[in-house]
Amino acid sequence: MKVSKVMTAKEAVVKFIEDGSNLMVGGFFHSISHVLTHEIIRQKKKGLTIFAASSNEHTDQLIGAGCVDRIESSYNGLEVFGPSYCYRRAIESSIPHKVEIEDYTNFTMMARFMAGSLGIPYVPVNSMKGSDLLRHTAWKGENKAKLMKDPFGSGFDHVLVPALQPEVGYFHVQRADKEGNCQMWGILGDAPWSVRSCKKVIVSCEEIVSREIIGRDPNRTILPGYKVVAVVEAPFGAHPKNCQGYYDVDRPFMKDYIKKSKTAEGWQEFMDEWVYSVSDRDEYIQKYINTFGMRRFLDLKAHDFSSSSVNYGF
Amino acid sequence: MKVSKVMTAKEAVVKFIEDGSNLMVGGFFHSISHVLTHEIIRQKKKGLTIFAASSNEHTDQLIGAGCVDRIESSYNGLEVFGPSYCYRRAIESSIPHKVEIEDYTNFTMMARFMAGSLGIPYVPVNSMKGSDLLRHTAWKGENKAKLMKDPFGSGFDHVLVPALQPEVGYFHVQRADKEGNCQMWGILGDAPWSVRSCKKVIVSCEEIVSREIIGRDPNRTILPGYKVVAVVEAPFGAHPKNCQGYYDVDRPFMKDYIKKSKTAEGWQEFMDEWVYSVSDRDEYIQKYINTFGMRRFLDLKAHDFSSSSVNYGF
Amino acid sequence: MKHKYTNFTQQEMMAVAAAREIKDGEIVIIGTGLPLLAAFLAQKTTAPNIITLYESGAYDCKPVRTPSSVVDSVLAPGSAQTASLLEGLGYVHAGDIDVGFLGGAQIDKHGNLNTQVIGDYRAPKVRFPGSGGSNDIGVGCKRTIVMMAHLKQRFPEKVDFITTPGFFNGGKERETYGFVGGGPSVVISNMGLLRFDAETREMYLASYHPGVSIEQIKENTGWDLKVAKDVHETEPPDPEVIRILRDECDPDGLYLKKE
Amino acid sequence: MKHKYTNFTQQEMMAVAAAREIKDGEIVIIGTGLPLLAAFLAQKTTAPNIITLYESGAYDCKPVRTPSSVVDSVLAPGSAQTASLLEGLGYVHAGDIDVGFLGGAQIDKHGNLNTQVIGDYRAPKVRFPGSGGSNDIGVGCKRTIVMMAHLKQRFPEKVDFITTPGFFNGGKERETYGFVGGGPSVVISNMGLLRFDAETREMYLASYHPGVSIEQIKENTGWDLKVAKDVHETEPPDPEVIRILRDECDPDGLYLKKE
Repeated sequence: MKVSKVMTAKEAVVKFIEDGSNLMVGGFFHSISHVLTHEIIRQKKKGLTIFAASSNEHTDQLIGAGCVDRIESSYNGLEVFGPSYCYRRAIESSIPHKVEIEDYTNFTMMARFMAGSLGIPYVPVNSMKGSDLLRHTAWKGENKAKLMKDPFGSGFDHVLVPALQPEVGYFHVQRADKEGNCQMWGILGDAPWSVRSCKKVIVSCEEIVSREIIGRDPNRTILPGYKVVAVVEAPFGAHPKNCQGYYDVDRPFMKDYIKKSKTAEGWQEFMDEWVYSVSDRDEYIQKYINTFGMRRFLDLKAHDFSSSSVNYGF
Repeated sequence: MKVSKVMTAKEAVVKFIEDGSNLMVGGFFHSISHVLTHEIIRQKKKGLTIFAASSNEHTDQLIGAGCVDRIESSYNGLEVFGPSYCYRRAIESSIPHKVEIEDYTNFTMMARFMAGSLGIPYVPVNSMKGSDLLRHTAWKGENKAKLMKDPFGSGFDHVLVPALQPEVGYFHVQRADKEGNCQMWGILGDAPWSVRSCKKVIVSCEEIVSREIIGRDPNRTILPGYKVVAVVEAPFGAHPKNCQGYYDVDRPFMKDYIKKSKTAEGWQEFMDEWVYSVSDRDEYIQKYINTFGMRRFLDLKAHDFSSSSVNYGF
Repeated sequence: MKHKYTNFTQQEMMAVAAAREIKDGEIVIIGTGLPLLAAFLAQKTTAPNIITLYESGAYDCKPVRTPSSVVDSVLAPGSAQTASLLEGLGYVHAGDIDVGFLGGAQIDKHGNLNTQVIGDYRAPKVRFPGSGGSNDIGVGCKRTIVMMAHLKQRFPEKVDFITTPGFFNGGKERETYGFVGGGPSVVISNMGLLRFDAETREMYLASYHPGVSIEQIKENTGWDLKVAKDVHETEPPDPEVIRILRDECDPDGLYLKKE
Repeated sequence: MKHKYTNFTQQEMMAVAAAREIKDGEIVIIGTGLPLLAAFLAQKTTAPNIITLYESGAYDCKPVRTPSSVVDSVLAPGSAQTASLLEGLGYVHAGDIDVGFLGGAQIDKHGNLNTQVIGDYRAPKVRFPGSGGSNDIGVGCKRTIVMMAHLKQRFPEKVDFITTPGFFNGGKERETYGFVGGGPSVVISNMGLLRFDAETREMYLASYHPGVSIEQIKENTGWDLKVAKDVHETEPPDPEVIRILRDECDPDGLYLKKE
């Protein structure tokens, strides 16, 4: 039997996320690993450089908690819910401290992740060309992106963006086995390329399933186990965001976060309540039920829209 | 309702494959559209330039029939079954006429297809570096591949290979709807990138299903309908190769092809019997049953290894 | 009953105007908010055969409720393909998508958009979320439709930061870049419809929405806005269209504010 | 019963020798034929925790019968991931795969492989299938294991065409290219085991298989083959290993020829 990589969120973060790490934070608005994000915050990690196509409240919380020095991404906000206030405070007013951001676009970030996953050193694209995204850089200087004439003679320039291979990354999926084979379905977002690009991956999942369940539908595996160093079982681990087939977005909870995070004090209150005062995800769920009632908790649960079966036989 | 793209193989080939086309021939040893290949041969298409990662008996037959002038690929052979004899005769002895080949590797071909699919003009890779694949070229000359110093300062050179966007391509899948949304599972091979790179795609499938069936499991869609110009329903359309969940490789049939194709005369005999003397796939199947018996035909059918269902609900 | 749907809002006028810009059969990449409602409205009225794409990779979606996000779980079941962000914007970058919707903090005279900063990039007064897929859509879609609130500070002569190029400094400048996408074809504000001169690529007023004057629009624009010779009132929405917009496209009032 | 498994063939010796080269826990990309049997044998004997990858994108496979191809449908069900050719070789190109198997029409003194042509590239005497994934595996895997029939014309001093680089002209030349993969670690022929000198990167004879003489091997090699000081007979396979190879790895005789 291959070795089990199953551990708690606490163990995984202690073991694999160091201060100053280059950290890929997975999730594109949905299926975000809040279980791991909160653990990183509780463990007071410092000096992280974050890589993400687009970042939401989880990155906002990491910034607010002082864990982050630098971000390479294309978007930091909460989409329809509103802006990322901690991110704005950090950039506009250095609260809790200055955060630098290296701005790309969603497609160029994905192209960089894909390139890193496949050992392709850089990618020529048309995005960013002519824009101030190409003209300005935070700390990468000449290595943010380069304009180069098409060597195949189209006559046009392209923007070369460098591949990304972050030291470690984390994300949330519906299910994984104990060797780390990860399956995801429904909306995929930045997966699979963002996670494949990482040298090591920590995965949190709704359920740990047997290797046999994985093998029943291997096209759904978005990350092969060899990259995974830790598997954390965390039902409800993406709350307040949605996880297809498990639960929907918790809109009132998100609105509460946006409202409170408008001020540093309000944000601290929210974090004290939902992050610092609980020691793990189980306590978080219990607290949720105690605060909002069992009915609201159960109402988050996904209804049935089952896929049909296909035959893998031969 | 969106317009139906359903037509016969005959109609699809008449309408969309012109003499002299740049043609992507899909399938990586398995799930190959023999139904469309045979129709192209019967319609005596000429001067095709073929693009494929790896090519098998279908390309061999297109070459033998004189349809092909040029090939960009990495491999032409029948794997364990043996060599592609028509391909060898064309290159070694100009039978039926000279065929040029521009040699790449499997990964570089896939990288080129991926790039074409995404509007990326070229891709830097490490494959081919230092090899004679980089030194020699058939007709592309300087535009086959270029060696370039890493502009991001690694100190190493990379090989730049140009993106591929073939005018038209064809492949075989398990199921599609009449708008051309294509689903495939099990072994994927060169899909999805080879087909996504094409400007127009002809798809043959085991079954045409409703749009609702597609929507029941949309992660299985490997090609969105907007690229598809023709949907050809052709059960058994990949025979003698395997199609996951439908039928297995017909090994005796493959061995017979290899044996007969050793000589131009033997090859012609095989083609007369299985391609030229039948007018479509239905006749081919009937002929197969008449020749080998119903038992052998039914024995090809896949056994059950059904996937489990996942919940797409919210 | 009917008069209930004659009191359309500025927001509703924008959604209706945007829906009119979509031609039947087109593939449209949409985000949340008004663009989503515009696409839904087009589907239910003049353009039943459009295909909707979301940058999350969901293609030809059939959501059973109004999606609240480009990754709303409702987008996957029933879609013709649910792929990933790489495909969602990859199809755009390859030049396959007809129409994209854009917005931003600022738009200038030549249609350049800013979703980055107000003030100095390195020490901004206000920091916005960033491009996301905006730049990719702006360079890749055959044409884009921009939707903006019409305020002087949001329509400056030059944006503080070009996140997403429109026509740069105008004229043929955009063409020198070799983009597969053609740039913005229209700006739909809460006050009027603005288009771009075919030669100079300068934005001009094509029509003013009902209840808004040309003077008001000029006052709320950061440069001397030119006005089309045939400038006219934007055709007001048919009450039946407003009914569909409110009751079928956004029945839960997710995006449309009540008067 | 036991003596039934003492009459191993050259082919079986090769499979056994290859299995010995795989370390437990490694990720191995394999093709069909002997490499496949070698990996299966290793899994069933000394390296139960290896992970098999096929270039078709099937990863950690549990085939219920011996696969006859890298796209045999038997590879998908039970695998931990069935992705595509881009991933199958992409994982290799990224440097993630420990071991790859290679073969070819020719191999030379410095481990360069030819799967392209005999004779002139533009007008070849014999045209072979081409690289397929060979070049990708040769530049990407941490190390490669080459399996070849030992004939003089297949072991020339210089190959007619370098499809897949070994050590080029030897010495440190390979290192100048910055490949993630280290090159061939061993050549397993039907006559012996050959390795590469750590300095000169020239192939030398490390061991000769039972029943084969050093002289025979030198005669069948196209240059003056050097011989290790500690050259010795390749350890013959244990009959139990041959039993597993025949009866468990290839019960239908798909690859192993009967004596």
